[in-house]
Order: sequence, then structure tokens, then C-alpha cells
Amino acid sequence: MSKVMGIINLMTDRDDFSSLTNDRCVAAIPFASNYRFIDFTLNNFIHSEINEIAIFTHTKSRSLLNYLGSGLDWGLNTYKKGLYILPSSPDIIQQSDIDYFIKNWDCIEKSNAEHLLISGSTFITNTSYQSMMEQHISNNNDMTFLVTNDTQKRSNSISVMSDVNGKVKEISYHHNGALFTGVYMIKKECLIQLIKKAKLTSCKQLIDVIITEFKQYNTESYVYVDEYYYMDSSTQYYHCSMLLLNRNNYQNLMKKNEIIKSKESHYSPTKYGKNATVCNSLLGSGCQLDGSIDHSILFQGITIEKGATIKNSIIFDHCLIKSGAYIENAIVDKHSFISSKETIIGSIKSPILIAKQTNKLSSVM
Amino acid sequence: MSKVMGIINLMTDRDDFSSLTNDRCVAAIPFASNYRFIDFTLNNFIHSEINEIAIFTHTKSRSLLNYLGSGLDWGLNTYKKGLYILPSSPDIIQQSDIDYFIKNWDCIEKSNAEHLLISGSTFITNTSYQSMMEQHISNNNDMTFLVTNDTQKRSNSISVMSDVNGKVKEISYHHNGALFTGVYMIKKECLIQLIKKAKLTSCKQLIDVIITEFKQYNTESYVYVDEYYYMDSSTQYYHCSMLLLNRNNYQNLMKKNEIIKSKESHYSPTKYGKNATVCNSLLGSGCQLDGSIDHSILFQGITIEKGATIKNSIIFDHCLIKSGAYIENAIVDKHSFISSKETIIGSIKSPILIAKQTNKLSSVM
Amino acid sequence: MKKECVTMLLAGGVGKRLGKLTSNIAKPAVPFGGKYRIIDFALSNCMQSNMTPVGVVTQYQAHTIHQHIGSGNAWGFDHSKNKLTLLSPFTNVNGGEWYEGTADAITKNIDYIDQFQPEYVLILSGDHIYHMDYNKLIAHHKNMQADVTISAIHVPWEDTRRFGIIHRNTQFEITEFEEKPMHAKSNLASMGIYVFNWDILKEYLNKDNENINSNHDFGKDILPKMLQQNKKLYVFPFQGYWKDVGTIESYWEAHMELLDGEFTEFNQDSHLFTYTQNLDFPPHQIMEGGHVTKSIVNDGCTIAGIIQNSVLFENVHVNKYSTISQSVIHQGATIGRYVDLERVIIQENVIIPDYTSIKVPVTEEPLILTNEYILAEQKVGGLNI
Amino acid sequence: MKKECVTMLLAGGVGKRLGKLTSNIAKPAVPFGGKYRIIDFALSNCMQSNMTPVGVVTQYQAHTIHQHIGSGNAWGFDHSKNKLTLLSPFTNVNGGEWYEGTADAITKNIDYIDQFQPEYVLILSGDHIYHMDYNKLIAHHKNMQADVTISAIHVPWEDTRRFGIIHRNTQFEITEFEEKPMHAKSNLASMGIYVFNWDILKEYLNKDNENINSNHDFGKDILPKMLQQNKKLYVFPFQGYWKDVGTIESYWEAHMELLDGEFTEFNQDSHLFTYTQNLDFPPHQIMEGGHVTKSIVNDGCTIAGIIQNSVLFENVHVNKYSTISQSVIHQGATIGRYVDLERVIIQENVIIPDYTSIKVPVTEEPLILTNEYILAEQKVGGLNI
Repeated sequence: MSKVMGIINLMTDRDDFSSLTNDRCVAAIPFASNYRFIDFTLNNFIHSEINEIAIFTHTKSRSLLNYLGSGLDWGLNTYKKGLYILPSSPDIIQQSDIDYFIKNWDCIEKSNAEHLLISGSTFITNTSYQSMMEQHISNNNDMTFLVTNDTQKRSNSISVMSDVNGKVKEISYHHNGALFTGVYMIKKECLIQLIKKAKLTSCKQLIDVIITEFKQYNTESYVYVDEYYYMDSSTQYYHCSMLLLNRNNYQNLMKKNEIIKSKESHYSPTKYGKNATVCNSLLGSGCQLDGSIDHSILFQGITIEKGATIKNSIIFDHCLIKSGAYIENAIVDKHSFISSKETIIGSIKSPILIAKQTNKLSSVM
Repeated sequence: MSKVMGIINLMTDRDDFSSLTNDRCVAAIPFASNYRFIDFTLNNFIHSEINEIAIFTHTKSRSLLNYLGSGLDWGLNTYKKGLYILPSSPDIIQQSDIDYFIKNWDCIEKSNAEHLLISGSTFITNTSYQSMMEQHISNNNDMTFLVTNDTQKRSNSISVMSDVNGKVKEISYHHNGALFTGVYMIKKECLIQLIKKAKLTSCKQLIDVIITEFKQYNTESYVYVDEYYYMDSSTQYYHCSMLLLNRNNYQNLMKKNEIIKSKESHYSPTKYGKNATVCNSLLGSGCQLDGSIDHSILFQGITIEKGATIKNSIIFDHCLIKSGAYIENAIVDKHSFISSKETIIGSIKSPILIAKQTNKLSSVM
Repeated sequence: MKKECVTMLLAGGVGKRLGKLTSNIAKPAVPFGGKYRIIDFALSNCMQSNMTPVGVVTQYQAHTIHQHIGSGNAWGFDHSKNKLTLLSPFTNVNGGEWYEGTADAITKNIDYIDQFQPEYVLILSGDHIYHMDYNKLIAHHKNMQADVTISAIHVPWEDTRRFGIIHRNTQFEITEFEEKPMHAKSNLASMGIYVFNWDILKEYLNKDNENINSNHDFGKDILPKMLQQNKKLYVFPFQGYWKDVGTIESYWEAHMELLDGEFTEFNQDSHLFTYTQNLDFPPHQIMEGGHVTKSIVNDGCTIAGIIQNSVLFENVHVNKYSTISQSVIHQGATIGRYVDLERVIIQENVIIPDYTSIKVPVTEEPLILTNEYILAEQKVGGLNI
Repeated sequence: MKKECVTMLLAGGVGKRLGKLTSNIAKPAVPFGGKYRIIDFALSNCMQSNMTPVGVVTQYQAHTIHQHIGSGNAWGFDHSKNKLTLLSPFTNVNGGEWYEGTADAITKNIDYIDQFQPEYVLILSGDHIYHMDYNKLIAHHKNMQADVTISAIHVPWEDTRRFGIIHRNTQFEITEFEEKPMHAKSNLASMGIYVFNWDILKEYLNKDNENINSNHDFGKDILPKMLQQNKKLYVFPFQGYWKDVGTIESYWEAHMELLDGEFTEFNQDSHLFTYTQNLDFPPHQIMEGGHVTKSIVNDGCTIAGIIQNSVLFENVHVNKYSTISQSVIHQGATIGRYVDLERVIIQENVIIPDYTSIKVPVTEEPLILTNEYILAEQKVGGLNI
């Protein structure tokens, strides 16, 4: 198979995640107790045997950069290839991923890959894209779009209509085709042509150039049939997280044959106290649990004291929930302290968000 | 000794380096065949037993980020501390390092260091700051400034006047005291107060707040007496590089007891051909040398063909100098190709700069 | 490259009294505490005390330790060169020779130590569960101007016969040794942690090496000889949790103590952590019917049964209607339905069939369940003990 | 964790004929080419061919190889677990046993290999200088449906007596072996690189293990027995540079060939590099009076003398008015003034005094200069040979 380079384009991640993205980019949002969104994209690329990956980090990247390090924990820090961090820079035109491509073209140019596999970070699944890559290459496609037969209407989502042979007939923001997952393959040569055309117009987003130009190219779709989670808002985030508590969904995402690598953590195993009653929950390591936890997702290093209650909720790393606290239908961000007197109750349709500890300098002052 | 955290503040690096900083920040400028500017700052911090270091990366950081990785090659990727990359973000007020401090205060706050050692990347030496740190702590200073008795007038440089006991009397942009090296220690508590005061004024730079406020604090200077190189322009860069060809200067910078760690490279040793005549030069690994090289500095992976001449010049990584080419008083940036017909002659006062290969997308198009 | 102190970590122990737990792995490589292996505690102490270089001396089933340590990454040993070296017995010019005793294991590595020209050598064992900042031990050694300092702890009187017992005067000076005495006159036990002045130790090792009647052991030969010849032997009294998991009973007991909070892998006082190799298992899941109390559960587990006072390593699966009590379950084990277990230790990847009931009374040693055991028991008619 | 192929890298060689070069290090750990150690070539080939897991079998002076490999970082072995394992001889339950021959070194590690349930086992030696993509060898093995495939190369006829010589038919099939023949009928030599079907090899290893008359060697025992019993033995004809640096003469010669460009550490055709541990030495400096031609110079060197046809490792210092010719100088050596050397190999950190003149004639074996040698010669009245 021809060589393929992976691009994780975080500029295209739609962000309606409210306080979840106060201090982090979408790709760095924690998910499923142990992971961040970007783990799934990275692992799917690695399962597809792509080991040359560039990331357009865009905004709020500090948490992401420290999470990724040199890519060592994902096996990506080899000498001749690996993970390239392409940071945002004040001279990149805001919100133009085309400018991002142009400013960093040398990095893409020096790879001897003929094709690029481009993805955002919000399509969460555990798979290998190898069969799509085979279709793309054997059919000599210029572009191949990964789509799903999702029937749910989503605002701002892009849909793709294809004929019976998979040939793309229409790409648009109107919902009258299959949902575009944000994952696609493109020939490097084709990408160069599209960027040249963008320079002649006022297009700032690659996808908009594609929408106007794809008919000039050999463009197909590839239908993804496995389970997936696709999120662009905090409500969807809550909903998708809760779906994981179903045992089949959990096992489907955590498939044994496709290990999901994530950043190495050094927590001790989770300890349950005498008074713990935990049911229907997903739990990370390093926790000290002595309260009541039902139908919830707990991340790492969390303490739930005796007499605290967590229900239908998501608790991020390092929270301390004191005895007597009551939390229901909520998302509690990192390092939060919930005192014994607090009662936090949201609704399933609109869970309450407790934001990450705010920047301390302001509080110091 | 109390714990000290290191801050490498790249926002304060003055940049008059012309094309040397077209594609990289000042901290990423190659120096002395094997190194980048930032290696010296990092190593001096490490020699001072500071192993918790945050970097304000500011602009053009891609090359720097890929160079640093997770800090592994400098021994800085331990679990509880290490290297924190604090990237620039579109919401940081341009050119305000105070805003950088505020936006990243949580990172500094969570360290249990009482003092910060702050440095830019343009003060190049090979030392340990431990005796300055001891003076700062034992004298219970709020701030301690590293100065040198440099008598040369420099534009934009900051000077510090002190009394015989080292007590600082004046800090200003006028050259009537010792040269401030950009390296200083500050109590975390004092920094918080200065930032609070900055918020009440329109000051954007920490140094400007210090200049107006230092008299309220216990502020001393510490005179650095060893050899050093301090650069803010390409002419000074050329001049300082050439000084390294003096054996004493070389041995002083490369002191045996203070190893300078740099990014691991995997070049083979340098090979000399039958026709090589090399004299008075400093040379990196991975080169193939068959030409005439005199009084020059060569970085890594360079090919100099038979019959090519390099004189009083600096050649960066991966250049190919063809047979017959003549280069004198020049700085040739990375990946340059100098054909057999080319003659490049600058003057010692103003050497010619051959810029790094320009971004290829424009040439492809 | 001169170093003040070289650490030698003895990790060659056979651990015979651990029975099937050490049938194919070295004692220091035995899993412990839901995530770790016994050697992790000494290794983590070394790195966090900045005790480098460390020579890890392996012998019995050395590859199990070599595989576990791997690149040394997990303990931060890869920052720079020669921080950790695995020292299996190597042939000298005349052919292969195995380590014959704890002292011999150091004698055969004199060259390794000499290259660092150290003042002191710290000798550790890879068999113990504890947190310790070795800098305090070495500071004590320097203060006392000792030739040898032995770290020691008060053990229950009934355990004294398992240890080397030390008598000291009020100045920390050692006056007498008793090696595993039947009737001890002191309950201060040697922890097998020694600091030696290297020049003196080398002299004794070389002499001992020529003595054909010697066991080449620190406790039996080197230290008594030094005491006899009036060298300055001192005690460093250790405060804190320390456990030699030398028997199946004490191995099980140490896990119960972990659940009681007598020891945590994170030492609050000294900020010492325990590090180990990380495995990429997903979060664990407690399902409908699952109930976990006073237990430790690691990543990858799925639990639909009742777990009490037990330690579960990675990727253990407990099905519905089963109860596990006072047990230790190693990585990858699967527990069927309607299973009832008490005071057992389940080996890696063992599958416990439905309706198995094994409850070991407190008067007996906890039982180690292996696949062979399960198969054999099934043949003779069921698993109800 | 099932793997198609397990690689076993034999790195236990004593290298007797390398004289003082191997007096205290294993042959695979001998420095080579200004930067590397001999084992780097096989290790780099393994990683770049994605031949993992690799078991590195060590014995003689094992710690010198363990120290060199360290965390395995330098070859990218630390990406994930169990990619590389150091296999020193370990005691089985009955006590310690050393590897008695190349085949025995595999027999004693059958458990290690079996855990991966491989189809194939690739056997390599850590003694050779070459670049090879082992995937091509394994593809050939599969194509031929062989039981064993041996990589082989045409050697000069005069060297045939140093090698295992292979006779083949036109179909790559092996028809006869000659082990180090005095009068060879073929010049196709075995490179000591084999691919075996694991089930077949295991069967032969177990049989051979019980044969008390066997040397437990692949070349002498296993392969002839397989040929005799009509197993399918095939040749993989290797194209490219390959050198067994088994003697001082060939060690020196290989360096001269490196200078002649017969081999480079970077193989242009297959894009294979050679990796090794990196040391933090500063750039090298050629000073006033320095002149270097047809030579290799590594970091940290400072040169004020004349260097011709020589290889200088890290941190070598050559003073004014000295000439070094056709020599190999290991790390940290210092050459005084008015020194004249030709055809010598200087060991690590050796100091050559001013006015030393040692020129070894082409008819003699290149001379290894050690500190002991220099001292001894000085006592008998000067260093002019």
C-alpha cells in the first residue's frame, strides 16, 4: 500500500462544549474515564498503520501539548517519523485551515506519502481505516469521505449524497444525505490543486473549497457501519458518555483486539471503602470510593467520601466530593471540590456543568 | 535550599536576527555546531538543580516544540515535574508577558517553589546559577538580577546600577550601569504583587513594572564574571560564533564538568575525504567533507564537495555545497543548496545571510 | 565517572516458601497490590531517593525481572545513561560462575562497582514492601562515622525467628547478632538493607571469597566477621511499614494490611510513590449486581458479583451471583457464576468454573488456585472445599 | 500475544581472536566505526525491519552488552512493552546452566519463544557488520516453503576456510555443507543468519539436547542433521556488504573498508540506518596545524596534528606535530606531540606520550595499544618500534 500521512485538523472541531472547553481545546476533552478525545483519532490512525501524524493544534493547546508530549506513549516518537505538532501562530489567518496548510506545507511536503488521511477529534470510535484506504487507493480516488447513515438531523453538519457505486453527487450543509464524519482521504496532489484554487477565491476553509470543486475530481464515499459517538456540544457529550454505561457499548468501544493507548498515568488501583455502593458505573484508577455511585462515569484520582451520592453524573480527574454532597445529572470538571452541604441536581436533558477550578491568580489577587 | 522553578520567557528575547528567525523563534537558532540557543538556558537551569521548568513559547514555536519534545533528552520528563510547554494562544494580549503569566498562573501556582528563576534564551554561557540562588535566598531578596560589567553600549539593553553592597539603585534603558543579562530571581509572592500592580496601570511588560516598582522591594544584583555571549542581532550572532573558534573560548563554553545536553541526533561521525583541507574550524557530526574549510563553523549533515571553499562562514544543517562554490563571510541557513557556479562573499562586518529554503507550497504552485 | 554511592539491588531470590507463586518467576517479580511487582517498591525508592547508579543483580528466573524492568522507563531510568544496569551472573575469562550467596553476588560485581569509585555501597533486597528515602539512611551512616549501617525495624516477638536479630547500645552501635534465633533476646530485626564503606567491604569480600567454609552471605559471614574484628557497625532505626513477603501466609496478609490502610503505595510523609510498568487496559466497570467493599480494583475489570476485602489485578472478570472474599486475584482471571471464594490467591489467567466454592478456613494457609489445580479438582468430582 | 516471527540475537560471543579488544568486553560490545558497537548493526536492522520481539541472548561479559543497550531507547525499543528482552542464562528450577553452544542458547530459551507462539524464528548473530532488511529473507523463506533458510554470501576463496560453506542447486536448495573446509568446493558462505519454522526447530533442539555427543551448535549439529533427514533447507543469497570482524586483522581491515566507502552506516538502497547510544560530546575542532584526510572523526575530538586514513571515536585529542595513519583510536584517547603512529588500534582513554613512534609494517597484525603496553614499553626504554 502507498504511504499515507495522517493529519489531525483541530481547526474543524466544532465547539459548543460550554465550560468543558474553557481551558482546553475540544481534542483534549476527557472521555470514558481514561481517555481524551484525541486518543481515539490517534489510535485509529495507528491501527491503520499510519505512523506519521501531524496535528494542527489551533487554540487552547497547552493541556493538549502536555498530554501528547513527544508522542512516546502512543509509540510515535521514532526518529524518521512520528508526531509533528504544528502549533498555532499569531500570523496564521484566524479560522482558516487553508492558511494552516500553507504555513506548514514543508512538513507535509517532506513526507513521501502520496495520500493524506484527515480527521478531526470529535468522531469517536475504535477502528482501523484500512479498508477505506484500500478502496481509496485501488479505485484511484482523489478524495474518499467517511460517512455514516445517521438519520438524526444535526445543525451545521455536512452531508454527502452518493450514487449506488459510492460516487459522490453532492456535498452540502443541508441534511439530505449521509452524515460526513470529518474523516476523509485525499491525494496530496489533489490537495495542492484545491489550495491553489482557494487562493483565487476568498475561501478560508478547505471543506468549502471541496464543496465547490469536488465534481472535478474522482470522489467517493465510504460508509462506516460500526458504533460511534459524534459530539459537538456538552449535551451530546453527556448523552454519549451515558451510553457507554451499557455493557455492549462499552465492550464495543474497548474492543480487546484494538487496544486504545493513552497517556501513561501512574495512579494506584482504585480503592473501595467499607461503605461503598457502586453500581452501573465506569471507573478510572487512583480513586478512593466510599460513597454511593450509581450510573456514573468517574475519571482518575477522585475521592468520594462516605455518605456522598453521585447519580447519572460524570466526575473528572482529582475531584474531591465530601461526605453528604449530592450530585445528580451533572458534569463536574477537574480538581473541583464539592463540600458536604452542596446539592447539585441537573436534568438529563440539560445536565449541570461545574467548571474546572478557575485560574487562581485572580483569586490570589 | 528552597525549591526554585525555572521560567524561560521567550517573549523578552529581542529579535533583530533577520532571516535567521524567518521560520523559527530566537530560542531555536542553531549555535556552536550542535546546539540551539535554548540548550544553554536549559542546561544552566539543570546545572542549578532546577528540574521544574516552564517555557513561554510565544511565536514561531513549531521548530522549538519539535526540538524539545517532552524534554526527555534533557532529563526533564519526570512524572511529578519536568518541562511545561506554555504555548501562545490567540487570546493572549500580543507582546504582554504579564498576560502570559496571568493566563498560565495555575501552572506556576501548583509548583511548591517559593522562588522563580526567569531567563530568556539569548544569554549564552555554561554555568550554574547556584551561588546567585544562594545569595538571593540567604539575603532574603525579593529580586536578584544577574548583571555583567559589559562596557559596550547596546541599543535597547537594560542596565542596573547598584551600590557597593549589591543593593540595586536604578534600573533603566539608559546605559549607565551594569548590563542586565535577562536572568533574574524573584520571589513568587513578589511576582504576584507586581502583576497586581501592572493590572492597575497599562504596563504590558513585567520588566517595565519592575523598573517602576523595584525600590519597594529588597532588590540586589549579582555580577556574572565568566565568559558569555549575548546576542540580539544576526551581526552579533556572526561575531559571537567566530569567537568560538578561539580554542580558549571553545573550551570555556564546552567545559568538561558541565556537559551541555542537547537533542539526541543520530548522525554518523563526520567523514573527511582525500581532498579535504580543514583548519581552525568547529564541526558537527554527519558531515561529508572533501573541500577547503577555513575558520568556519559547520553544523550537522553537511556535504562540502571537492573543490568547494568555505571561509569565515557558518553553515547550518543539511546544506550541500557543490564543487567549485566559494563562500566567504556568510551564514548559510539549513537545507541550502549552493551550486558550483556560486560565489558568495560578504564582509566580516556584515556577513551575507542565505535564508532557509523557502516554503515549498508556493514553489509547487 | 565518580559517584558517591552505588546501589546494588539483590533480585535473585528464589522465594521457595511462596510455593506456586514463584514456580516460574523470581520472587521480586511476584505481583503485588493489584498493580505492582514486589521489586517495584525498592526500585521506586531508589529513583525517588536519587540513588543512581543502581545495579540490579538477578539470577533465578532472571528473564522475568528483565522483562518487567524492560527499558526502565516506568521508573524514569532512561533519562540518561547507566542509571540502571541488570547484572546477571556473567562469565569471567575462565567461564561461568553463579552467585553463591548475597555477598558473592556483590563480589562477582566488584568491577561494576569499582568503575564509579564510590565512597559507599548501598545493598538492598528486591523482596520487600516498604517506602524509604535512602538519603536518611546514608546521612545517618555519615553522622555515625560508621563502617557499616544496617537498617532495622522492631518486629513482633513471635516473628523474630524468621529474621537476623540485632542488639544495640544506646548509641545505635551494634553489639551482637543472632541469625534467626529460636529464643531471641531482642526484637530488632535487620531489614537486609546495608550501607558499607566500599573500601572496607571490598576488603572483606575478597577475604571471604577465599574462605571455602563461608556461605558468602552478608548475614551469616560478612557482618559477624566485621563485628568480631571491631569494625563500626551501627543501626538505622526505620519507622514505617516494612514487610518481607516470604511466605504465602505473609503474602496474603500483606494484601489484607493494604486494605486496612497500614500501607499505601503513596507514602504521604515522604511523598514517595510506587511506579511500575503501565498496561493499556480500559477503565473498570461495575455492572448491575456488582457490589465492591473494602477492596482494590484495577483497570480492565468487569464486575457483576460481590467483592469484599479483596485485591483484583488488571482485567479480572467476575460474573453474576458470585462472591469473592479475602482473596487476591491476579491479572486476567475470570470468575464464573455462582462462585464462592474465600482466602484464595488466583493465578494469572485462571478460569474459575461456575458453581465453584472454595473457602479456606482461617486456620489454614490461603490456597493458590492455578489452572492445573482447577483441572485436577474437576476430575475428582467438583470444586467444593 | 501471538507473533509471526520471534528474533533471537546471539550476543554471547567471546571473540578470543580479537585479543585485548575483548579482554573485558563481549565481542558484540566492541566499538566500531568511530561511534558504534558491533551489535548496533544487527539491532538497527531488527528495529528497522520491524522484527520484534527480539530476545538478545548474552553470556560472556553480559553486563557490557546490558549497559550498552541500556533502556533500548537508542533503537526505539521503548515504544511499548516486551519488544526487546535481554536473555542471560538463567537458572531453571534445578540450578544454573550456561549456554553450551549456539543451539543450546536457543534451547534454554524455548519458553521465551513459546510465549509468542510464532510460526518462524529468526536467528541472528551480534558479531557482524552489515545492513539487511530481514523481511526479504522471511518472504524468500515463505516463497520457497522452506523448513530452514540460510542467508549466504560469496566470500573470497582464500577466506572459505573461516566459514561454513554451502552448496546449492539452481533452485536455491541446499545440497551439502562443509564446515570450515581446508579446500572448499564453493565460496558461498553461511552468514550465521537463519530462519526456521519454529515447530521443526523445536523438535530438533529437543532431540539435540538429549544427545550428549553434540556440540549443540547450529552449524555443526542442527543443520547437518536436518539436511541428512531431508528437511527443506534453502539459501537466501545476500547482496551487499557483510563482514565478520573475527580477528584483529579483519577488525582493522573493516575500518579501512569503511574509509574506502565499501560500507556506510547508512544504506542508501534500503534506507537502513545504524543507531547507537548517543553521548553528549561537543562538536569537534580542527585547530591550527590540524589536517585530516580520508578519515572519520567523531564529536568531542580536538585535532592539531595530521590524521590520514584513520577512524577517531569520541573525545580523542591529537596534539601538534603528530601524525596518525591507518589507525583506529577509541574514545577518550590522548595523543601527545611529535607522535608518529601507523597501523595501530588505541584502546579507550589511553594516553600516548610525546615522541612515541610506532609503525606496524603491513606484513604484521595491527598492534593494540593499551595503557599497560605503553607503561611496559616505557620501562624498557622508549616507544619507537
